[in-house]
Amino acid sequence: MSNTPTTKKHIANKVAVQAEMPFALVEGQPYTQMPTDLYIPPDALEVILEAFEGPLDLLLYLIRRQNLNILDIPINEITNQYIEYINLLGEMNFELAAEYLVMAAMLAEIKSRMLLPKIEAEGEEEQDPRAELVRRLQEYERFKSAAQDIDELPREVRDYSVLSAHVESKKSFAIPPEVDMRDIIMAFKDVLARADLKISHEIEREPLSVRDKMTHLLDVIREKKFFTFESLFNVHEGRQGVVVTFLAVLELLKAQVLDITQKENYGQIYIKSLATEGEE
Amino acid sequence: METKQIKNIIEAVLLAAGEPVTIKRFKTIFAQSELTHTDIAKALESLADDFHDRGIELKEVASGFRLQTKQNLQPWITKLWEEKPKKYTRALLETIALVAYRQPVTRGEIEEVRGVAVSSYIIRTLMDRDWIRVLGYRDVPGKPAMFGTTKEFLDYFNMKSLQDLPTLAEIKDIETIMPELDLEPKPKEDAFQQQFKNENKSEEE
Amino acid sequence: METKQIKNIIEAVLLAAGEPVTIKRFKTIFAQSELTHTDIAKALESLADDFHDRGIELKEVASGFRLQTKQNLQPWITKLWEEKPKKYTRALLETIALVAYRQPVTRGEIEEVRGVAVSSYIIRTLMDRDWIRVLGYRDVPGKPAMFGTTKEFLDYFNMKSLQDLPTLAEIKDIETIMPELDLEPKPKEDAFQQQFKNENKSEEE
Repeated sequence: MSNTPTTKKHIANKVAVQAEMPFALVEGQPYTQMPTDLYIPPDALEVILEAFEGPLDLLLYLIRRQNLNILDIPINEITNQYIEYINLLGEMNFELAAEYLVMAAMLAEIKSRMLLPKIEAEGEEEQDPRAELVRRLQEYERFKSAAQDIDELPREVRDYSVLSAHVESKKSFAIPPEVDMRDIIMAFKDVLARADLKISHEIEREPLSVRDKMTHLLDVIREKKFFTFESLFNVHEGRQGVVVTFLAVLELLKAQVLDITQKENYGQIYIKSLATEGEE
Repeated sequence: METKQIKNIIEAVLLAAGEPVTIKRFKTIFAQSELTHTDIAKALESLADDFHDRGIELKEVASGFRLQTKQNLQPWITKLWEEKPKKYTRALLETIALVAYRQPVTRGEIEEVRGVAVSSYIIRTLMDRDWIRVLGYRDVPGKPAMFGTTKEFLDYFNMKSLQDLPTLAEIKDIETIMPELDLEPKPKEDAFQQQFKNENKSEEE
Repeated sequence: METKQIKNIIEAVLLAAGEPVTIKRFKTIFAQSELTHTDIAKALESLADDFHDRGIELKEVASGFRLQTKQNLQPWITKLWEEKPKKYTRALLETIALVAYRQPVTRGEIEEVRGVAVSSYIIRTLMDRDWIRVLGYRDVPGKPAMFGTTKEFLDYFNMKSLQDLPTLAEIKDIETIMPELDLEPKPKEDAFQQQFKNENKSEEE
């Protein structure tokens, strides 16, 4: 056993009387005197604590530095070392992450289970109390080494640079779309037809109230969650209809029934229903 | 160090720097090899020769040397940043149609026939494309601009004059004249859904 | 178009783009010349060969093709900048390793393997760098976000796909070493490898 009572005492002394008893007392390099145990010079603790990525990492360190088999951890020894380390940190008033304490508890539990005589439960074969810990240690270790592998992959600036040459002008213009004359003619035909329709219906058309329109819009919204702003307007209703529809949209916006989005300047405007399922 | 190696490093440095590199800066890079100003200048010169049949060239500008793409390749390079043409909206087509047939016409008149407001974006797009122009201003309150089509508009559609535009009578018969042509406006796919599809697609890739 | 000319354009485009260029994008650039996918792939291959004795190389990464310095020249290139290349903390590397090999993975799952809490700072840094993204939300209480890696992550680490990741070490079973202990069998198929298999399968299809 490496962590003999002497060692513990040593550490305790070191911490308590650090000012009067610097390391120089032990030939300048006290930590080299205890190569196999946990002794860490107090002023190095902070650095070392930062060097560990958590309790699993610390445990791995304890196991690896003593060339122990991860699959057959001497749980008693490791637990003692671990707890000693934790105590040491505690004495240094380090704010220990809770995970370290949880691990200490887990180790203590495994240790006690190892000490207890095996109870042959009926129909249940007892599992090695260390199995879960071993699994977690291995799992952590493979990702620890995966992280090292990733660190060694060629990466920008450190191992290669992406190349570029100067370009005189990066200016580019959007290509205007192709237009077929027939499309224009058809558009004209449509607009004329609509204008005719508008004239003949003008007299019959009843004034549209904003309220009516809101009701109508709400019907539309219920059917479709997303639609274009344009699609709300019916050209046959003429200018007045457009104005009424617009006012209705504004009212609904104010009531937070609708949301309006536009992805880019001058882009298509979309209306989205804000009504949730539950409200219906 | 071999000349070949020096040139390789210079080329890589020029392309990695992202800005022009001076001979002085090259000297610090080659500090250990103790290359002189002349050595570097010679290597640069030789490198410039190597590029004569390539797509890039070495150029000395005020702040140093840089590699740049050759001017004659510019048409291909600008295609990198070209946006795909978007189709014109129905509103725009109707607007250009009304300008063509009813010129000189004001925005208000177009709106009156179409029954909806004409967005400034449409007017600007048509002006940017040089298809419409301001012919003058109507002498009524607000002095609205009167629009008409341009020569570029006629050129695009292969017409000599506005007389070549189909007459209204012809338009009414258009379906009988050209039945084989699919003149019905195609059901427009909703732009939003289209975008959605593309997004899904790229995720699948 | 001559092969030489095609290669020159490709080289210039690669150097002008400022980001990796896909073959698909090259196809639109060469749209008028009607080059096929194969034509472009061949030209790229030939271009890559031309670079064998030069300081630069053509590399295919996740988002496409790019030109980059050869690793052996990088010591010279880094002299261009005062700043030393960034080092990443182990916490960050372990987190990105877990996201890379276990995606889609939640923060809780990462914490479980690492045995410590994952700081929000690390997640934010990885998101800001565009190395990880939220793939969706797991349908369990709290709806935790599931993270996955991005093309940018692969690009940065010089990889074309997740298959280029170093192989993950295997887990040894405690049972095989100490059979007398009669342990519960624990071998779980690695989710990542499972996903890999699926991916390979779908790509072959």
